[in-house]
Amino acid sequence: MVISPVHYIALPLMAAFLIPLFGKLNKDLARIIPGLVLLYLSYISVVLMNQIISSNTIIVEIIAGWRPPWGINLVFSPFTGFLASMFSMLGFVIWMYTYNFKPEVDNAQKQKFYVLFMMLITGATGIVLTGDIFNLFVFLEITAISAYSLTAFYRERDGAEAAFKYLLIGSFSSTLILLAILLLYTQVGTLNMAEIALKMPAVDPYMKGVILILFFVGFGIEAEMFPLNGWSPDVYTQAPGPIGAIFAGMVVKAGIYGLIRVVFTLFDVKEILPLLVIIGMITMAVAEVIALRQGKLKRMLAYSSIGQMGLVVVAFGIGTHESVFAAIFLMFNHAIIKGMLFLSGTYLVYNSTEKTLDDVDGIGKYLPFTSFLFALGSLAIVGMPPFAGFWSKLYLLMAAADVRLMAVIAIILVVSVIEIVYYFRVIHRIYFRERTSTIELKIPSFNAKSAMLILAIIIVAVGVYPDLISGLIERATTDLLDKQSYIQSVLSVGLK
Amino acid sequence: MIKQFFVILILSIVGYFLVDAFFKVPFGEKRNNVGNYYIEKSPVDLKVSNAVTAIVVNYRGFDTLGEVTVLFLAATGLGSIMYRRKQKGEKEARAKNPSSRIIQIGSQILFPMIILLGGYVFIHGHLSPGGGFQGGAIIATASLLMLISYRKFKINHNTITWIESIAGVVFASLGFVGLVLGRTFLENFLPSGELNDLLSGGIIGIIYIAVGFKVASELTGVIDTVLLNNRPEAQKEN
Amino acid sequence: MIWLVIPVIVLVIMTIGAAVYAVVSKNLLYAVVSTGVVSLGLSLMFFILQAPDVALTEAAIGVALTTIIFIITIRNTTIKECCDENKSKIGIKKGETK
Amino acid sequence: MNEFLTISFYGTAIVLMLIGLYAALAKKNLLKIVIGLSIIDSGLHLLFVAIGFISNGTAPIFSPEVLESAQQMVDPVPQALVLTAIVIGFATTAVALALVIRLYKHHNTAAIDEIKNLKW
Repeated sequence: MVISPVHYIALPLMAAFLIPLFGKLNKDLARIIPGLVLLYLSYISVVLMNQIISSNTIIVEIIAGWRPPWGINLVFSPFTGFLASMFSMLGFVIWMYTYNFKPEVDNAQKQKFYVLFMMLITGATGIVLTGDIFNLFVFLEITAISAYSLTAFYRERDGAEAAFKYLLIGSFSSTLILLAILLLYTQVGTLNMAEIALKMPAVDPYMKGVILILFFVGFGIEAEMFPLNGWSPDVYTQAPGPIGAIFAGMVVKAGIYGLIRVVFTLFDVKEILPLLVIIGMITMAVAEVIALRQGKLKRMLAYSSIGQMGLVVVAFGIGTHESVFAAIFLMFNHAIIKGMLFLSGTYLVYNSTEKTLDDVDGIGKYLPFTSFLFALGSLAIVGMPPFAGFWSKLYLLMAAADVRLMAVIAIILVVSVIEIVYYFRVIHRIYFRERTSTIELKIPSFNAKSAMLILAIIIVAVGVYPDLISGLIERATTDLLDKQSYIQSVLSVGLK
Repeated sequence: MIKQFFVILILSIVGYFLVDAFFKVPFGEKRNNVGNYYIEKSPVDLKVSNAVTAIVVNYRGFDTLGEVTVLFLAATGLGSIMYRRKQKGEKEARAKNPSSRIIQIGSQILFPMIILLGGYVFIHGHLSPGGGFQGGAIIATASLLMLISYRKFKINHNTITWIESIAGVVFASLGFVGLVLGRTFLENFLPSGELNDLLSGGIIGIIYIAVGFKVASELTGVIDTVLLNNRPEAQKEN
Repeated sequence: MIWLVIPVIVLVIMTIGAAVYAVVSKNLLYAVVSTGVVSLGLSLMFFILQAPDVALTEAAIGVALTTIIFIITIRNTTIKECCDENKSKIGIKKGETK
Repeated sequence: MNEFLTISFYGTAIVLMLIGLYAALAKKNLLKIVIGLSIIDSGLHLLFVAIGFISNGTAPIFSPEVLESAQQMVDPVPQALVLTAIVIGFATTAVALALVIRLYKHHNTAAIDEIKNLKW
């Protein structure tokens, strides 16, 4: 069987259907299969990325034998492929982390956890890869349903409340997106994104505006944009720790991808870009100020995550080649750094019920490895020089300076100072205070440690030598901004 | 008070834009879109009389795979949300009161008929209205009827898991066979047959049967989870 | 086409009326059954709109299964919308230990 | 005639969506909120099917007699999309109701005012 992008979707689905059966044979199989699937997907990511980078093409895969616009197609381009590869590899690392996480959970529950876990990643990957707008909606729902269930996974927390809130606002989001798809279909008569982009100039401007607003709000909810992000801190707090890492690393990224794909490819409305900058700035400023006031570790990380998403949207909104480059770099950095912060932060407050910042006082002596990685992640996310976060912020500031957006630069710098304050406060608590809480600490298992270590190594490696990744990101930027070649390569596939 | 005001404000804004946008879309007129292609091609290429089925299962079959997955995830997620450790000595939960004899006998007669109807609907999905989802839902209704009327009617979760998994695997494997034999995932690799023939449409019929079994078992599982996992506590309250 | 006028009017009134009742009714069981009626009206409208597949789906899933899950949920929670009183008409007590 | 149908179908769909939205936003009871979401979905589905309709059209199903009448068939694409949307809506509703049951068991109430462990 030839390696092709459809494996990203079909294999995890097959595995998800099989897990209940294999779970009957051996209870450990249900945990191992997702790891094997994600490992295989990481492998094909390398192969496919190599293929498209070396041959300088885009892989467009037809499904069910009908070429676009009649059938559904998957597009594996430098941009989508980069995100899909990132999701699979990060997913594999998080799987390593979850393997012995909370051994006291019942086996039946573990099995469900792994099915939902794998489908959450698959849904996010599908959103990124698909070339059909309704198919994107279906993957969005796959992601959403797994996310609701995983948020409510622990009975002893208030997960159900957070999940209900998430479900409520998520349903609004999907209703809006569905309405937008319907209106779009009446206007252009097709659901294929490339053909929509091709036919878009002929659409009545008023309708265009309405559709764009519907998409904008719908995906804005998924991408945690202000003021529709009230659900996300609760979800991050109540969901199991590794799931928080997936939300920050993949689900939000998929929401941003939807927003960006709609704005950059589907529509030819350039007037929306300043709006992206404004919304992003408000999101960033509000979230970081709230993060400063948080007394709970995971809530702080969640607000910081929202703030970073605002930064990404600002970077996309500036719209030049350099700023989009910075935006994609930021997405990558945020995925690995915030992923690591969630993974290590979870162990810092493992047995605490309230998970407040008081619980991490003086923990550096007792959990040296985890604390060190958390501190490293904190330094990286605020943009300290030898780490990955530094470069993306630098590129963004340079891009903003190029187009003379001084207000943006000022706000980004102020926000960075706020970030430094609250992250350093945590580091201070970890290393320079005496431990007062009596909660029993949990030593991370070997695989959790190695998962965190892998992410830490990537953070340092990219920080020291950004060219490791910047070549790929450069190609991804060119690919995202080159709308004509996207349309061309999708619509010409399968033509003899 | 402020909340009421906001609600009314939101409602009027949303309502205004919906009315304004959708009443600009002409009603009942023929439009130039991909739908025309499907109507013209599905009886010719696929030999499927029901164009909706052709779209759902073949042209946009990938959506359907995703949709089946959503249902599967809902069943899984529901199980995880409602999960309770079985306490020692806890008896299998039952309905509080047995139903009347009329209902019992009625459902006994209806049960096979509904199952038969459901089966008919999903086997003939490519010829007449209906298909896997409808048929599966109808079958789930039948098992619901039995659950309501008989105290002792128990759904075997093992069987449900098996049916669900095998049906899902059949669907996904057909996709992979298409990838191997043809060129693309879910490609129709079987001969299309004759229009309006039961065996027409290549893999469409097989997929819809798999979908039917899967949907039926998933919906039954959903209902059973909600019903069973709550009875004991409900009884405690009374 | 003209013969459609009366059934359409009836269906529209039935659907919207049931939806309004579902929202205002204080008894959740009535509200849920009205939601089922909305689905039923919708299902008939789908037949008028020449969508038999959708009508079948809506009838099986919207009318039957959704309503049933709602009813099971009510059975396990509470039947009243608000919690001022301690007794409901149907006789399910709840929440006295508040 | 056409105007009448336009107003009845588009109108019903939009009114249903607004009623559902009102319930989801203004009601304090968890079940009422879920009912609201379900009504929004219903309105949306009606809108989809109404968009695909053609005056004097027939259902997109071929039988030997109407093989030639492809020109008179309603658009099958929105119908196919609605099939997907209905099933997805059911899945969402089921998960929402499971959450309602759990919240009720935990707090012994279904009023959102009293379920406030997290900030709303």
